[in-house]
Amino acid sequence: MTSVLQLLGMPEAAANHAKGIDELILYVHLLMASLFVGWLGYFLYVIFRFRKGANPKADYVGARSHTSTYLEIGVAGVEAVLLIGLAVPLWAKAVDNPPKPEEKPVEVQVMAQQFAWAAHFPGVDNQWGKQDVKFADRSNPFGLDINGDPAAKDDVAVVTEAFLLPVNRPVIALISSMDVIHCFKVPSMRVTQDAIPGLSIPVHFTPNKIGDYTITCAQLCGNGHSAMRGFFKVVSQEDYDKWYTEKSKAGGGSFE
Amino acid sequence: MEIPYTYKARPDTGLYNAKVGIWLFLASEIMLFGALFSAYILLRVSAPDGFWPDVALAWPRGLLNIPIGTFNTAVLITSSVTVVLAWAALKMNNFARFRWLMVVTVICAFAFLGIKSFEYNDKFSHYVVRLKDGKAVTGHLEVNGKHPGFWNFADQWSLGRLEAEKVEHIEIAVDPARDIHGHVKHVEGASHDHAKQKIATADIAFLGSYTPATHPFFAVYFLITALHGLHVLGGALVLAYFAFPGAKMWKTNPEQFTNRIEVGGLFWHFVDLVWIFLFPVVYLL
Amino acid sequence: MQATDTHAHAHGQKGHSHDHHEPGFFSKYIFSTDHKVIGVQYGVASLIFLFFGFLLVLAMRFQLANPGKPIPVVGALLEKLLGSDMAPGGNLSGDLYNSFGAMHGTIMVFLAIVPILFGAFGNYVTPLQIGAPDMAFPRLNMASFHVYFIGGVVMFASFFTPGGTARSGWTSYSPLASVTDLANRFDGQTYWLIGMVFLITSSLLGSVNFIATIIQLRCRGMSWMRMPFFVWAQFVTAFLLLLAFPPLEAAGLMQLMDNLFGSSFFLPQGLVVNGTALAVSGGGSPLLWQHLFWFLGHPEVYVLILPAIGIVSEVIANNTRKPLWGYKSMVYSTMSVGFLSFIVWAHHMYLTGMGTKIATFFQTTTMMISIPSVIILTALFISLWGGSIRFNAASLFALSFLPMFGIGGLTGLPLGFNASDIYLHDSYYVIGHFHYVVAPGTMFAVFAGIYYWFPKITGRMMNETLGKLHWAGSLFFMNCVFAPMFIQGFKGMSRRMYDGGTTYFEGVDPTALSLNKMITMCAVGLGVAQLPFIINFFSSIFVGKKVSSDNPWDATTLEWATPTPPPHGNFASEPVAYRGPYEYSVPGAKSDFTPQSEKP
Amino acid sequence: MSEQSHNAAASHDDHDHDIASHIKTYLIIFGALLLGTVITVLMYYVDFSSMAVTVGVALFIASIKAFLVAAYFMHLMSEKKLVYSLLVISAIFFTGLMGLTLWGTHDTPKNTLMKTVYVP
Ligand code: HEA
Ligand code: HEA
Ligand code: CUA
Ligand SMILES: [Cu+2]
Repeated sequence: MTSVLQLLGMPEAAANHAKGIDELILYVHLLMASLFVGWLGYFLYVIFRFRKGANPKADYVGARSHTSTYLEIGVAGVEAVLLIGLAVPLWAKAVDNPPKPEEKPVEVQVMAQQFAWAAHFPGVDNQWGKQDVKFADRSNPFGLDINGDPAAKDDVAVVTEAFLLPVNRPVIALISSMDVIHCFKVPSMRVTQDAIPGLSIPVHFTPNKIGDYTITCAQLCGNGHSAMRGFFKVVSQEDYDKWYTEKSKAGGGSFE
Repeated sequence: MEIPYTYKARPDTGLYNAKVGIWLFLASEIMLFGALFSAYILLRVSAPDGFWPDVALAWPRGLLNIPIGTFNTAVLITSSVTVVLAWAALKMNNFARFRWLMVVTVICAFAFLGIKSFEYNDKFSHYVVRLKDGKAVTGHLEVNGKHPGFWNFADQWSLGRLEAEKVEHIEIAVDPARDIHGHVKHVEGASHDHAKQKIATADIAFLGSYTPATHPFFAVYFLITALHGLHVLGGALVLAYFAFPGAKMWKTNPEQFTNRIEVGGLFWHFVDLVWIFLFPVVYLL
Repeated sequence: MQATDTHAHAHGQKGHSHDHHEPGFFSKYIFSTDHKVIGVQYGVASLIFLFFGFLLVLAMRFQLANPGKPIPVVGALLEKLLGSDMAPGGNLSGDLYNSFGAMHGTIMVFLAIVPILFGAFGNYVTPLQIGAPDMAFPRLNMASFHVYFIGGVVMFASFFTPGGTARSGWTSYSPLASVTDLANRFDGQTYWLIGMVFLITSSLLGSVNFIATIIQLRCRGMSWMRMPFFVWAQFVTAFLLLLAFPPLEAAGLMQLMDNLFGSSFFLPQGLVVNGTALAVSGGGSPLLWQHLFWFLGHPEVYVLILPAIGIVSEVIANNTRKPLWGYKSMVYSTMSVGFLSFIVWAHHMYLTGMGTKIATFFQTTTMMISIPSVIILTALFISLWGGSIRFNAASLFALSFLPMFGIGGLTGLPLGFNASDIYLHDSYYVIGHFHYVVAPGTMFAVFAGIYYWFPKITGRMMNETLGKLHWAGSLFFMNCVFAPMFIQGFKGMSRRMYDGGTTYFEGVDPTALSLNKMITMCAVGLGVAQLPFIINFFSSIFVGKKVSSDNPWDATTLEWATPTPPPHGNFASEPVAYRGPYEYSVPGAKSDFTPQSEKP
Repeated sequence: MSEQSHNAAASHDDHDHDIASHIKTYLIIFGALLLGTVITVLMYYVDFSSMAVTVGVALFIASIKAFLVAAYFMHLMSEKKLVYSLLVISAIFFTGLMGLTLWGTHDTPKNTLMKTVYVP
């Protein structure tokens, strides 16, 4: 199955939920392809057979069969199956079932700005530092109160370089933006979520392949839209822990 | 061929062209004002709880002048009844009565607009001042002993301007506690209504008049009432045209003329209808 | 009636030399209230805009294929015209690319395709097909064109404002649209909004007029189910415009307030742009704009496609020489599409953070709307069965419309399922999807319509050979341009990428980038393929073969029962419709077509 | 209305009478509208303690007034079917616009785990 989609150029999936999405894409395309091929075959046959030279006198009534009605019902049926069987449950899983605390999800706040992505982790104390818009600027997109709030001291804030995520652990990312609408899109993870100023919207996924990944921006956000990328690496739990404690120790929400 | 049914009803629909046209137009107007009302409601339900101006983005209530608004409502209702009576006068072949009823309608329309423009001006010179200690006060502003002029939309004060022009303090005639639900409150210590209060520029965190930039409520209020006002103006001009230059048609084609008045009246009633909703929604809620 | 009869005849004669009121140039061509003249005005203006929209996208395509290289010749010109910050060294800057993209979308949709389908064909053909002397409100009709024209001028003028045109996409999402040029409040975006207010007003005037005309001015015997399908399509389209545009007008006014008066309809609190906090009150909602925009935006795409299907149906019925199969089901499907198109809009907003319930609602309605579309298309397919199909330029375009719309429509399905849209959203897959419906779809219908009705409008036929050349070239290049975009979309290429995805794909997937080059070359080819058309179009006006009769295609509908070209007032005598619109090859009839107006 | 008559109104005496009775209705409605306005304003000074009730009452009175204007001044009481269907359509779409927009902005993914202090 994956091979068909890879043939079409889709990057290899690297998250647990991707399978469902890929399957849906595949099945819809199978439906489309069979309809298209069937219709096209019929179409070419008809315009050949009923060209004026071959059929000088048209038939007033034309087709008499009811195949088309069954076909239409069939299309509706398949769509309904895909809808109820795949699309709705997939979506429900994506938005209604965030990982439970027992699953030890990694929590990260992702902030978009023209034209970069930044990530913010609570640090080893697992406490989010206080944030206020009055502290926010380009280097401190999260508006962390570094000097005022002790909980902010060990927060990890990664502004330009790649951040790390552990493999096989659910990630909850809270997507937001400080200026215009951006869109957090990681093709390999099959994750897309608009970053809308004024809202912070959770997405979750479980990376399952170690590697380097790129975040692109999929919503026009100004003249730097095409260059707006972010990077993260999916690494083993040990590597992640090492990086995380180091970063957190460096303290003050270290800004690159 | 001539265009049929310009004033005679088409048998199967029972309507003449212009009547179909005006109802179509009104259907689209429903969507236009409907979208604006929807925007109002959406913004309002997502506004934070609490009382404006204590909470900067809570929804303000009771800021508009209810007696004036009530009076204006009555004016518009009157014009609505005069226009339908004018149409009835034509039906009864009484042109003289038609004309004076139409004149009354147009006068009402301009009275409405005139009153509205006073209300607008009142808002432009009404300010909210938020102090650095979190308190807030609303009232009429006085800078260097001067009130801002009439329709001073272009001549607005902001904190930036106060600082730029090195104004050290302003005076504000604090709003009376006219609101029975008590949500327009004043800074403690203001002893009586309309008491002037001196505020040092250095203490001010924000200063803005009741203009669209200050709060989404004002943005909505100005947008909807201005759009409604434009409708009133346009309608009034058309009705005035019917009453005088356009009335020539009464001699040549009275039936079509009567229809025109009916169509004009339908538009006018619609404008009234919008106001009937607008008034409670922006003035009272 | 008597007086007008002779009047009409007098105009009908060629080379008329009357002594009575010969209208001057202005009242004849500029301030005419005749629906046919207005139709032609719309047609000419929108073809020019179509061409302009294409030039914009050509510059963009060049940039996509050769990031960092200046555009030959044109680049220098752009630098002169728009300044070196916009086109440094003949390159498109990111801002200029975005400007062109936004204006390409806006111009193509609002100034080219809708005006040509609704304004031009709708105006010219609808009254003729229902046997009406003109539109119900001729002066409103004229006003509609003039307002459209002013809107176009405003849009065009915005290219030369300091700071350039609108550059937040044709969707103009806030806050981007309000914060791109903070220093200059009266920027391109403001022009865009003012232009849109004009265009919307024009559409509203037009749609009131169309609906009133179709309801009131149908001639005797023209019952609802005897109306040509084209008229039905225009009727439903007019309703879409009438009821979907006002919310965008409201939204436009709100964004205008945000831009000019600093209000915060669409701006939330605490925006930090470029490292500085924005001095606005906040309290607005960016999603509100999107809802209001797409409340129009989705019906708008059916405004693009329904008249196109209408044209295609006329041409197909005529060239298969048989009635449309399932005419009634097509009419009902069109109405359901029209109705449903008002409640699917948020399928453009799946990824703005939607809960399961609302997303399920919108994807269900989206799937529902595909069913009537399938029914309409299927009916057209089946109409071919048993026909005696003539292949001329018009019918070739109409026939190839079907599979092209098929591809476009079918690729709408994976976008309509929200779970697959997670991957495909805002990628080139979307670009491919909608260009298949609007470019080889809608544009092919436009071409079919032009070839089909040209003889009625000018009294001369267009050249068939050039027409077929035009068809072959267009079909080939259209597919070469838009099919590869699906692949790019699968690869994860986002749209509106000024560098063509180079930053993302360089060293990762070179094919994605080489496809860019190929698409661009084919887009140039597509332009070249239009040359036969342009030559054909202009030369045929003057030297085309004169029509042999008023009804050169042996068609049944009423527009062919008028003199050619139709005089003021259209019909010599009041027409009567005695039968359905497509009585071709009626068994026992003396010829293979029985016009609607022929006495039984 | 008879086909031949050019002066629609003048030709029929009973028509005149009809109109006269209409005028009476118009004046009654006028009174009712003014009364409605007064009631709306009075309602404002009653504290319903619940916002929903306040809104409901205000809109209810407004709707009655709107009904009176539409039904009598705009003659919707005796209008043709066509006009009704038109109004029904726009009412449906207006409801859709308002309802779905509100629903859409309120049905959002649950943010259960993380409490952010700062939303820009
Ligand atoms: C004319 C224009 C048009 C038409 C008709 C459609 C039709 C459809 N569109 Fe499309 N769409 C657009 C224009 C159009 N669209 C545009 C412009 C955008 C992008 C806007 C932007 O963001 O800038 C867009 C975007 C868009 C999206 C958002 C994607 C995203 O941003 O993530 C979605 C999602 O649901 C969608 C779905 C659909 C669906 C389900 C249909 C259905 O109605 C399709 C139904 C049709 C069929 C199912 C085909 C039936 C026919 C056959 C099967 C015959 C086959 C014949 C042969 C093979 C010979 N469209
Ligand atoms: C009706 C709508 C329509 C039409 C017809 C087209 C037609 C075309 N479009 Fe467009 N396009 C859009 C609507 C349309 N587009 C929209 C809405 C967007 C999104 C914008 C956004 O991101 O905001 C878009 C975006 C868009 C992009 C993506 C840009 C990006 O995301 O970065 C691209 C890229 O290739 C593209 C290409 C083309 C091409 C090659 C054509 C070709 O098919 C054009 C072919 C046209 C011709 C060849 C001209 C023929 C001329 C004549 C026949 C005139 C003859 C004149 C006389 C006789 C007087 N378009
Ligand atoms: Cu950020 Cu596009
Ligand atoms: Cu859509």
